Amino acid sequence: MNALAIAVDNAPWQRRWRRFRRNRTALSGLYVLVALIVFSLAAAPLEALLGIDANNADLLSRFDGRSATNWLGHDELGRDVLIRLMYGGQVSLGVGIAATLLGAVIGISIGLAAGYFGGNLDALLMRFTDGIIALPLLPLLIVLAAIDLTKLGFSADFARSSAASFYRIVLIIALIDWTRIARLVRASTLSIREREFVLAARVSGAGTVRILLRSVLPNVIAPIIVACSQVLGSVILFEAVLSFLGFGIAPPTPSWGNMLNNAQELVATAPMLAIYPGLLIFITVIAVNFIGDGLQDAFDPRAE
Amino acid sequence: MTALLSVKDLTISFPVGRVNLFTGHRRAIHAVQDVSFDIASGETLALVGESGCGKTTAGRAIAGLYKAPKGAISFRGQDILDLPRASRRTVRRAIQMIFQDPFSSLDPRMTVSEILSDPLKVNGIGNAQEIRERVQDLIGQVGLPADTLNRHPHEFSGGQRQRIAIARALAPEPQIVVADEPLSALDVSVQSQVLNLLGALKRQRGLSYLFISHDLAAVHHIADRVAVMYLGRLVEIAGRDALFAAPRHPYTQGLLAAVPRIGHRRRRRSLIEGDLPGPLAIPSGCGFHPRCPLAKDICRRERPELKSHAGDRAHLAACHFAGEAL
Amino acid sequence: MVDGVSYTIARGRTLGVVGESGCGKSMTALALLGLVPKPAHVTGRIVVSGQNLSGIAAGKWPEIRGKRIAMVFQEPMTALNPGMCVGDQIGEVLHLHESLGWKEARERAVEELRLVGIPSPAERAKSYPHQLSGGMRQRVVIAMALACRPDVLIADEPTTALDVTIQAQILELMQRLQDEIGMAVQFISHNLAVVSEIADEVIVMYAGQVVERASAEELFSKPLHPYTQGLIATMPMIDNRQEQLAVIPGVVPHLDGNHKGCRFAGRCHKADSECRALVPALITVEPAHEVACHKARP
Amino acid sequence: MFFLRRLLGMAIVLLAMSFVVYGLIGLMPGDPIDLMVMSNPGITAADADRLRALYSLDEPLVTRYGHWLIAALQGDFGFSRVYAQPVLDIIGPALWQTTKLVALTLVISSILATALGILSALRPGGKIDTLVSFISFAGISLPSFWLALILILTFAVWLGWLPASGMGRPGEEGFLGNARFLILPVTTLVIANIGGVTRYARSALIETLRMDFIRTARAKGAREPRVVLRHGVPNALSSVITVIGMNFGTLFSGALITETMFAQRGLGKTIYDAILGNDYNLALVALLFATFATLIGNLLADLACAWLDPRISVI
Repeated sequence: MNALAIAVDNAPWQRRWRRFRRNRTALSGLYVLVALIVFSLAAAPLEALLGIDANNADLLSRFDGRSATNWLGHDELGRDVLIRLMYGGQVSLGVGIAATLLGAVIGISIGLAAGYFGGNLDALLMRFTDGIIALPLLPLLIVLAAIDLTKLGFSADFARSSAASFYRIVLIIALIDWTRIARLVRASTLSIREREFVLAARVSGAGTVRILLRSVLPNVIAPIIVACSQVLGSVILFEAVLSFLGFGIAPPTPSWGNMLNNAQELVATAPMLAIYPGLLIFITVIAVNFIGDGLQDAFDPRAE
Repeated sequence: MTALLSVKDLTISFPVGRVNLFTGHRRAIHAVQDVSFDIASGETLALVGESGCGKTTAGRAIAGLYKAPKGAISFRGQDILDLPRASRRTVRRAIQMIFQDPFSSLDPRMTVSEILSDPLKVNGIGNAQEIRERVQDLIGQVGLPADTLNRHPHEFSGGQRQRIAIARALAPEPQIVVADEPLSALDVSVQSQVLNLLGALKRQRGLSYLFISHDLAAVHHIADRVAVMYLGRLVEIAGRDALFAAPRHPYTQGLLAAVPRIGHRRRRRSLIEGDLPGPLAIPSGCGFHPRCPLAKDICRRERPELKSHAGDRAHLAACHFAGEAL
Repeated sequence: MVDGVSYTIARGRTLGVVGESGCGKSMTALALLGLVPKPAHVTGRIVVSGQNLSGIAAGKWPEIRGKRIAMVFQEPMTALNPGMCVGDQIGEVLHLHESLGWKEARERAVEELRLVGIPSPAERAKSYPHQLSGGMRQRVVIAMALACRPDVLIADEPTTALDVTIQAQILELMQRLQDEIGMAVQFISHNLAVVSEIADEVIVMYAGQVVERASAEELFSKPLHPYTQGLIATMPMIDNRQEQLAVIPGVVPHLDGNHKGCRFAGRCHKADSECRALVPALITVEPAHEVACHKARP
Repeated sequence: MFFLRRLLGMAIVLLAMSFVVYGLIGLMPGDPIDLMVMSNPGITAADADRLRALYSLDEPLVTRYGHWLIAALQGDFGFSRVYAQPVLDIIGPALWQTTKLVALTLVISSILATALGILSALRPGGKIDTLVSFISFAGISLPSFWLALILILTFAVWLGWLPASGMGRPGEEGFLGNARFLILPVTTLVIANIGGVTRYARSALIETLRMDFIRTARAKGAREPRVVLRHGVPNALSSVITVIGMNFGTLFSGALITETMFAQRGLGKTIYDAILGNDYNLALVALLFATFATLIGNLLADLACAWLDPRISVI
């Protein structure tokens, strides 16, 4: 191995972090998001602590108010609202992050290929991406979510399992959320490709793979992070609306979206059941969007 | 004397716009057309012309940055456009390039040491120890201290960065360096430092340069021979002194007259009227005729050949009237 | 950033301002238009035809800009509004300052285009900037600047973005227009040769200060400041080729507030302890030749 | 040329879309023949097979799609299973309902968003900018179905000012009476839509105001309002319109949600109900119409851009 000492340049990341920290809304977004993650992960411990089972339907305590062990009261099936909100957070955030990462993998591959190789491949891939962006995506997602997995050869047990509904929603959201990442990666790649240091690497004899991994990718990491943070918010909203419409996470597994589904018909009798999950979605998404906006400013190449 | 590098009928075109729905073709602009020249060992050939004349494109093609240009480029008699994959890298090593903008030509994420060792690693030159020594040697040769190596490009000024870029070009031990406007992004007070460095390296290493520039004073300083391009074609090529003293093509004459010089106040300097035509509207016949003060009918109809006039075999010009008394 | 810069330009004369990037020459120009970007601020006096412009209310500046003092910028590609036809852009100045109606203003705009040598000006007036070549666009910018016959024209690197043959055309155009209109011109450039050709008087700036000032002939034949001498010596000359070029060692310093002594001392071969301790004043050493150097006293 | 190419592009998208959705529908739960068998116990297995052959359901996907496409190109989009009507008879009024909703939203939100964007861009970081930023982020981050729920709760359940759902009966209360049914849906959709466009208008204008020609305008002696309104805004507007155009798909997705929440029979709700009710042919055709409408919206936005920005040529 060529063991030349590689000094990692931390300076740009430190500068970006400093700029990010100066942005108060972004920083509070970050605190809120961390708090929400902690809140979600605390579900099982709190459940054990209070000695209740949030999945246990108890029709006798339907709509019961707050008590020492049920801090936010009971839902229409007599389950504990708070613990279900916490578990729902795990699902909503989990779907959001997983679908964003999967979408990022697709988007980065397509964006890099289109941007670096250019020409007809670029034209084709970008026409495809723009085509997808222009489509009315929600109905399309509903069609995808309504697919009967048994017709694709999966066992009926798996198709009905909550794991299947999780994987399915991650996959179908990833199928449509990569477009923004792809466009951004393409644009950055296109400008990096024409930068003279990439030309210099080619003149010195470096091959395509080496150039992509060593010269191009490290220089498009920043826009990728920004794009992902901006996509995450819309992914969480997509999960919520699909679950709400009954095409996402299948009950009884709670997600903030499907908790609202039940609450909708009861909005006049038990409005709080509708208010809590929606408020959590709103707070999560706005925190994520504030972070995304802060990252964009912090990573702005003009500020470097 | 056999040429070290020989370029014959080099033509490079780029497709523009969209595919025509009916013919399936795209329009092409010819950035470089039928350009031929030789560079001898240890010689500096300057390629001059205004923006869009194709000089940078020609230089990049010689450095191997375009796939399959038309024509032939041979190095020591070997055609380098048609090399088997295996030997491409070893032959290509001999031609390196310096770019215009030292703020864009160095990867901001690498240390100077990585920037200089990368070309060595890619070409499989030396083990770790040898690479380290080579890199230290290189940075010394371009006049920078050894502690430069652990730092990043953003810590240096334009002139220092251009020195680093020169060291990188020298790393694979090239015989020809294509220098594409190496001065134009630098402050006036450091341009001469870089010009002197290029001159010294040439003498020490017997390098040849293809020096691409629009700055005729710098060209006059560094070049042995000068080739003038206009709209993608060579219009004149000659030894430096012959070209500057007695330019034969009216475009070269206009170009030289337009160069501002210290101490020449309020003289008539623009012999050439009008603007450069767009790349999609290249005029018929001699491409220069719409701006040429000498243009006659024949210039609109026939394209003049690049050939020698009035005895000087090393002085070629592409003008119907280049042989006439000036 | 810019510090203690003083100069005067007579009507019909051209002052060349020479210096490298970051020396403050463009900032000086923006100060004359009241356009210095925040958080910088301007102190000192600006007087045009006897009227003192320093300290006038911010709301009065628009009446000065384009009417008394006009400016030509470096990049003709970006200096024009891409969404407005060039006739309207020139007409706008006349509309603003001479209270012409739009119709009249458009007609005058065509005349201005003719004045700057644009062929078939009536049709060109309807063109958008992207339909014109770089040289044509710079002519439009000049026409816009001169439409109200200002007292002072500031040209900030007006030919730097242009090719040599176009540069020659624009320089000739500017000289012809100066002869016809008689405005004073402040011509800013990093290119000594261009300045030597067009300027009557020249000031040389280094790191925000004027280091030398003289008539163009005097300055280029008998430079007194080591920086000016160095700049001229480093230039390759077609008329006088030398194997080895002179160099100015080092780089332009980054300015911080508490710099002591002559700002060029770090790169100057004549510098001694006096230069590093004391800021040299700009003093007249010969008739009409001022220099700010401890070592250049007669 | 431009038009030809765009129309060709639209045709390709619609064709690809119809094929993909047609294929996906085959994977949906329930089989049309099974559904018939379920509703009519008298059908035997042999009858079912005959029916399958009658409806060509035993043929490969591509063949079946080909038949459907040929019929569709002749204007025959088939029948709705649930409504037992030609799908076009159902889609027509639904499309009109959605168009009303979307057009109102588009006009209101574009004007509001552009105005807010300009106000923000005048003093980036100032008080107005901070407020507008917060409002836009809130708009982007609100789940619109929840917003609808909250609006229903507030204005219909608690205050009782506006109807919670439905679209009014034609002729009963006149136009204004019917318009009352549109207030909450349009409000929901405007709030959901306005944030993104405002953010974009703001950054486009800030970007424009940094350009050299803005400095030129100031150097000419133009005063600040003129600089912004005459030189800044027109140059920022074309990119704002591009974004509005690209948002048509999102807007339609929003329409699906609001129509469902407020029980308005628009195109979105028609698709949703059709999928829930296994009325797949209706879902397919309605989705194609929705796509077609979105593409037309895109095209109109591009034409508006070309009209505004002389650098973009349509020919």
